[in-house]
Amino acid sequence: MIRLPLVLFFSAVLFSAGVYGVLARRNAVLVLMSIELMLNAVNVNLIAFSQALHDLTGQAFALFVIAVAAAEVGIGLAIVILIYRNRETINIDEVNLLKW
Amino acid sequence: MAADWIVFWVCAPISIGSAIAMLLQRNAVHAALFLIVNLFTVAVLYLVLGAPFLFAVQIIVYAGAIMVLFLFVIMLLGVDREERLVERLRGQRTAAILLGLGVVGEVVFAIRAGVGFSTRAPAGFGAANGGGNPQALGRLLFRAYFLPFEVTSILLMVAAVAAMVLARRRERPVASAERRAQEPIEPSEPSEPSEPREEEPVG
Amino acid sequence: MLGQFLSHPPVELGPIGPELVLAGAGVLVLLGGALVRRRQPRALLLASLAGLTGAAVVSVSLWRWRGHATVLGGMVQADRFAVVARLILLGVAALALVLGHHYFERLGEERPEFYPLVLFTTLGMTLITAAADLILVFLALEILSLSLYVLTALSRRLAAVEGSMKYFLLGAFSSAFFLYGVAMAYGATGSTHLSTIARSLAGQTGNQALALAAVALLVIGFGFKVAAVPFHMWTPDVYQGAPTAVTAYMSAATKVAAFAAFLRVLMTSFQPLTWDWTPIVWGLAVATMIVGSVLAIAQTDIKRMLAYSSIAHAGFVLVGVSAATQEGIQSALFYLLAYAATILGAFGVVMLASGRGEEHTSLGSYAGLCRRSPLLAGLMSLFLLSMAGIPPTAGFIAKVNVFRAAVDAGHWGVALVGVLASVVAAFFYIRVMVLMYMQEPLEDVEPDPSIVPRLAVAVPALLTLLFGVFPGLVLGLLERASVLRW
Amino acid sequence: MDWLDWLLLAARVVVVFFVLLLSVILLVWVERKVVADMQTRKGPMRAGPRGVLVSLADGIKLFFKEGITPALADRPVYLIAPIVSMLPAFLAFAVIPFGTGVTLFGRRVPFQIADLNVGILWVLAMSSMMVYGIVLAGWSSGSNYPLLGSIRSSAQMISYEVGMALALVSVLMYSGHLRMTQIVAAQDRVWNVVPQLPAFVIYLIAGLAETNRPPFDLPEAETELVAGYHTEYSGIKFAMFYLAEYLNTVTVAAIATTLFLGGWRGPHPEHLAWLWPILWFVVKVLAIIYAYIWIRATLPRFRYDRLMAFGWKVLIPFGLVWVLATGAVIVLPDVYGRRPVVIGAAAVLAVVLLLSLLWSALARRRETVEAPS
Repeated sequence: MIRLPLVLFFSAVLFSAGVYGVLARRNAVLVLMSIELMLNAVNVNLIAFSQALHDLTGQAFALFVIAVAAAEVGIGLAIVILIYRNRETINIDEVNLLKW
Repeated sequence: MAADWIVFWVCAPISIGSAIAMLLQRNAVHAALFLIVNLFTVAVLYLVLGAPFLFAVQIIVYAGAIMVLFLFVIMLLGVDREERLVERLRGQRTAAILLGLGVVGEVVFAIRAGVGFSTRAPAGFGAANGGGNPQALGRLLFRAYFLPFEVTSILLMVAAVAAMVLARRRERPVASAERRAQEPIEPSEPSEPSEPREEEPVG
Repeated sequence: MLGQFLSHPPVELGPIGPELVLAGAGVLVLLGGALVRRRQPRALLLASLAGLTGAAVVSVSLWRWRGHATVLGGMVQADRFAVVARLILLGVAALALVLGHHYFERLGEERPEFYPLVLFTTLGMTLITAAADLILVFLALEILSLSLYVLTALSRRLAAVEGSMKYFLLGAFSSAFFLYGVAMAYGATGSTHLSTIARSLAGQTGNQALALAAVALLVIGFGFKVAAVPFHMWTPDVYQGAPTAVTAYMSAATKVAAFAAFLRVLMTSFQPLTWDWTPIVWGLAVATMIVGSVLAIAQTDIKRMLAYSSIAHAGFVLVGVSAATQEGIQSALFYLLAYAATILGAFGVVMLASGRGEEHTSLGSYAGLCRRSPLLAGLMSLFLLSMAGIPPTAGFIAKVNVFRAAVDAGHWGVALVGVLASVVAAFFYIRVMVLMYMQEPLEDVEPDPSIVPRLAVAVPALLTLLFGVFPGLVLGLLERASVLRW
Repeated sequence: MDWLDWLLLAARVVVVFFVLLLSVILLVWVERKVVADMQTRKGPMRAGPRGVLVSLADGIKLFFKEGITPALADRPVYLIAPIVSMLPAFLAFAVIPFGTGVTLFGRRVPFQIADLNVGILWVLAMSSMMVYGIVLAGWSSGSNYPLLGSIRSSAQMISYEVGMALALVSVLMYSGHLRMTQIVAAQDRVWNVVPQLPAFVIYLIAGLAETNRPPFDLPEAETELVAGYHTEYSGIKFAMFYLAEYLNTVTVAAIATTLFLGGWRGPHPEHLAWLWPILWFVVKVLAIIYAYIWIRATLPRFRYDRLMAFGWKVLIPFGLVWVLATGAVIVLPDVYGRRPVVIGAAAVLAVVLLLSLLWSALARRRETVEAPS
């Protein structure tokens, strides 16, 4: 069995890679992909805990997370398409009608 | 050296490498491909971590559906031209790196502080996985977690309706031609520039 | 064979009755809007209102629930806290539906999806107030967020769509943090049930360090949803961009739902760690009150100003949360009630006063509103007074309660900052009133003369006055509702 | 597992790989011959007896042809796309039991590469991977026809995958297992095709769409898109796409055989007991492939919007109703017993559902007749 801290560290690295992507990338689709990366890292965490605790709750939760991720991507891409139709760009810097 | 150990040390570096490659890729399609590699390696890790069902689900849902959707949208919008990686807001990248490191640091701290993990249940994973992992997961889902399961179905329905509402072009009357002639072609909307791409067929 | 799966534990559907009613009504209205050839927005509105009423009746009947404290495998808590929060949410949804119906009718756009989406959002919100398991909290949070992203973009204005994208990206980002927190809590204690987590932490069997990380991450997640300060960036844009009726709905309801869940999670699961998380909540409260109040002064758009003001109000509720006592819960609940009524009414007035859609939302177009429509100006003044916390209104009682709870819990400093922030905030509320009453109208904007939406705005106005003058009417009920057990 | 087990596993992998390649070479010839026969032609006659070596000759030709990479192509993706399109078909075959097995060196050797406990999901996962080869090929070619073909195909394959998944779900509900060997074992009395006939039909249709065979060959639609996603491919890379397409056909037929036609089951004498199941398996697979070829020779290509409408408005609702019905048949007797009232009520409900489906389909037909666009 792989030691739990190792897996946790692995998933933390993935998660922070996702955080970096969300904050540093400008293309909305890539930001969305980075968010997927973060959710994925959380799933790794849940499944690793599930194995360490000998309890299937973590796996069930990961299943729900995957379903939610799918729903999120569907809506996110729909919004991206909508904004592209309006402005011909999905660069979130150029979408600056509203101030931060 | 156990097999799962080897698999982990093969997959984890590839996974992290592809995640980082995805972040540094200028081309959106290449980034999506690296994310697919990442998702695959993570799926293999699920297998090693005792979750064969999630391994399959991960490939079917993430790699098979979500990422295809991403590629589809990237291609459809033609936004796959190179993205400038120059930051507009100064220091944003630094802030991102710091925040990322912060997350890792927090976890490392948490792990180090809690070395002795409470593995309460002495019974092995085999007991929890009685009758095979998919079967055990199914029992759990349809007994203890059947409310979240149903709630998820509502969530997915909302998402389906929502995506349709958002991505649908402004509807034209589908009915007969004379009605179409009487009505204005665009529902009047003064605050918005007209959409030149309105005439394309919906794919 | 699959038959073996069916021997499930006894099913008590009572405590999720309101959600079942809402789901049924939502599906019916959705099908009605899609299938019925001659769409009748009014019929959809009435059907939705009937659904909300049914859900409210079921909720009230749960006040005297005698079954198990948690049902459906420990997923749902059947307590009075949930009943009260649900009733507030259902009321907000009903008024928002009336406003939204009018909004889209006046805009000349047919949006049959508006009604089912509001019903499903409300379902997510009511569910989150009763959820006793982090998995369910997460799912309900996602239902309400996903529907809100869509509701924001419903008018298809450019600003609405951009607001929706900003909301979506930041919301999804924050739910990833929330999720990471849940994973940590699960890893620390081996369970996602709120009460099991609490028992494990109290019995020192859980991993405290991981649990602390979990609290921090969960606070980030909730902080985004309630728009507390370092996580508030989306609020002004979304509130300004969204259709005003939707803004009214989400500014009132989202905060109630998210705070209800926030309170439940912090005060049950992480009660054993109270001493660790109260400083975080203080910090959030102080930052939120100050930043919200100060930035509101600089705004020139009424919707943006109200958005910043709602951020500041989140700070005041956080003061109540940081007390971490029953009194704190009670004061937070009362504050949420007063806030919901006030902000809903205020955005309702904005909707009526600013022409079709969002044509006139600059502060300048409010100059001389009392000449054009004394009623709207009067209502707006009442809501502004309540937000500023000036005596005969509910806002005053709410602020006093929150500060008293904080002081009783020994948090003097937070209460002091709160008082100062209220003084700063009073400035810009009164500035709007001066505009409305003492200046000549600059633009010739005809306020909407319709009766029904005015009634919908008058209801929260009456409540604001009523709770301001006779707070005892609800305070007793709230006291009995503010018991969170584990 | 010791070294002998690993060796046997490797042997099985190699054998399956080469048998699949061989079967593709034969299949191309069979298809051409059968289609020719149906069109009263002779088909290929020159290479080998009755032209049996024609595809081998084709392959050799393609292998020695110059491979051209378009200037606008995205090189790395352009190169990996053909490989990506071949892999899933091979991998999906890994879980299919093509025989009972044999005893060698005192140990049991199953005729199956890996008996995963999520076998049916593995099949689904691999079929969802099939789309990548096409999508990537179309995008990386840097040209419009391939791009259009690949966008069409990604929409088409994702849509039909849902129908396919619904068919698989009802099978797995009926047999109660995810493991392929157990699904085959559960068909010892009745093949699944009898109780699950609608699922079988759905699977075959979705399988056609998944493999981009006519009448669902929109991604390459040569009359509209030159050659669709592989317009810009030539030489060995084109051969790989060709190979992948037929491999997919074989795999889909093999899966259908395993899930619905009882896999390797069939009456056989005791003599050479290990060989007969393989023969039965091959015969069944060939039967399905013959049906596919027949369909190809018979039906014209769908129009794209009709294709999507069929997938979403007919196949998926029908699949959903069938999953519901299967679930009801399995669960209701356990809950309510076999009382006639319950069975009657369920039957009435089923009839109403079917009628409403039929009605809506007819109503749509009427609408399209009234308002041609």
